[in-house]
Amino acid sequence: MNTFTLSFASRSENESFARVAVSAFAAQLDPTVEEIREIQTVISEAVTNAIIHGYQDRTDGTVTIYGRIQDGSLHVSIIDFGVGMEDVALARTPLYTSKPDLERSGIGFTIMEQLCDAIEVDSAPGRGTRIELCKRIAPVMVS
Amino acid sequence: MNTFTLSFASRSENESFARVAVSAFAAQLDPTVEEIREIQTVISEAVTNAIIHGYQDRTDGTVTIYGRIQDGSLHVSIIDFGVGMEDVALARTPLYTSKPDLERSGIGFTIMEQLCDAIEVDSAPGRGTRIELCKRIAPVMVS
Amino acid sequence: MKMIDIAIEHTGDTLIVRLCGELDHHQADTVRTHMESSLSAPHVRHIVLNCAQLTFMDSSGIGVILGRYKQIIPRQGKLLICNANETVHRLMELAGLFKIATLVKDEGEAMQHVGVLQ
Amino acid sequence: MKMIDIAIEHTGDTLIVRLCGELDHHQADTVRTHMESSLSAPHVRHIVLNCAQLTFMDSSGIGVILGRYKQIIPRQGKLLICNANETVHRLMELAGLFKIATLVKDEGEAMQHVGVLQ
Ligand SMILES: Nc1ncnc2c1ncn2[C@@H]1O[C@H](COP(=O)(O)OP(=O)(O)O)[C@@H](O)[C@H]1O
Ligand SMILES: Nc1ncnc2c1ncn2[C@@H]1O[C@H](COP(=O)(O)OP(=O)(O)O)[C@@H](O)[C@H]1O
Repeated sequence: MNTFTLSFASRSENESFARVAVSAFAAQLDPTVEEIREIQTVISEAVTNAIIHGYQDRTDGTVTIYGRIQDGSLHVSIIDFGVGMEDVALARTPLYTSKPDLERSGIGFTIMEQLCDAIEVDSAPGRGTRIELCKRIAPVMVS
Repeated sequence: MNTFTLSFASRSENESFARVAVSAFAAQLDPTVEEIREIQTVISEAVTNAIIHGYQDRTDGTVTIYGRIQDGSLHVSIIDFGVGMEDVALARTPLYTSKPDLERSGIGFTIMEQLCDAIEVDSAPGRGTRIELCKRIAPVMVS
Repeated sequence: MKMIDIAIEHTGDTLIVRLCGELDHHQADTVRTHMESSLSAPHVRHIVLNCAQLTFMDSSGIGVILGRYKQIIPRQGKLLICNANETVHRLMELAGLFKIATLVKDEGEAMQHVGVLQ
Repeated sequence: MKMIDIAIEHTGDTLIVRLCGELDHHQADTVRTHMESSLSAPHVRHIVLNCAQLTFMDSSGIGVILGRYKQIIPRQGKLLICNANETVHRLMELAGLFKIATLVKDEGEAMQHVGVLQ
């Protein structure tokens, strides 16, 4: 089982860094171009949320990503220690956004749900948020 | 100042992951294609050394990379907690390799020295090795 | 780090916007600013978004597009989109963008559409 | 994760090896194995390395090339290299590879060279 941990400053210029890094790790599963783009998209959504919602655009926060490859699937957790969420169900509602003034479209969670095989959200107000994503690339290997 | 920390298993398939990740971080300095390739080359050398020399091809070790961008320069440390080196001066001698049987060419350090602006090597037998590389990309900004 | 290039062409009452590169939250401001300044010309009504060179976009890009669409609604303007890659297209679909925008094959078909609308 | 492709063509006593992709420590074994199996044919003397599609190489690649060069020395073979990108070329220079190998413009020039050597 292969794993990595990546931590970086909560700066928006790290959004592209994060999605390229995770997709470079996932390259070991031999994904299609389309799958690579999907991975980059969901990582971009989760990391952007950590920066603008979790840390409210403060640049002194830390975003951490744990990744692992297991049974042909990419498992990724994106973690921030920011403001957290009161109501995860509301947050996951399609088109809901707490920041319409920032031209947020409110479909970040919808995209993560649609482009991944599983998603778990763990959040507590004042403590932060952990998003766990699982995306199958190769057919599951019986080991 | 922007920073990151990346840790991953000492597996050779992570060599390409590591060099792509670091060069994606360095993209913020707007490097040329040539500079990106140079960054990828030196990271590949240092990470490969951590895996085959530091951890002697064991896959249960951890390689850690610290990166930061400061004054137009990329600073990267590549760290392993492997066997370390008795004699760093000998190790850095061009063409010296302790593993000629593995078809090592002994020019990893020479390449790091030539393609970077500064390199520091810190190693202790039984404790591990830390390589610090600095590569200037943009002209130094007076702040 | 220049991840996105924006070329904007004015043709009559239509803006042709060609995006090249990656459109994420970090790049959203740049795209918004450029498009807003072009939209400040009061005769501009329609927007044609050519995504042929857009290699990456996430929901921040959707937000920028919807924001500009809202600016042309009072002008009875139309939003036309062409040449998005598979992933970008799928994202636009997920976002319901094709309920308000017209999907066209290319810039030529887009210009025919807005011509008919004159 | 297929990062490298190797195409090997036999022409008389010469191997033309075309590397496509990234040659690092992780890929070195693949390249070594392929080249060694072609070199097992006893009439093969020369190696032409076409690096036109080689996007990345580090010192592990240098090791593989030197290893194969050692195999053709007893056969009075020559190593010829062409079309390396700037960074790969610089690496080969740093490694002193051009002291033992001949730098040629392309495969055509390489074949002229080995033709003359017959
Ligand atoms: N990491 C996070 N920390 C705090 N709140 C979050 C986080 N991620 C998402 N949220 C909340 O969930 C809402 C919906 O998120 P999302 O579907 O990605 O849409 P958007 O980012 O466009 O607002 C956000 O507006 C925010 O209130
Ligand atoms: N991380 C490391 N841990 C232990 N020894 C190392 C490490 N990096 C380099 N060395 C020693 O330094 C020598 C020279 O390294 P290098 O110049 O990269 O050549 P090569 O990797 O081809 O042997 C190695 O052969 C090894 O003995």
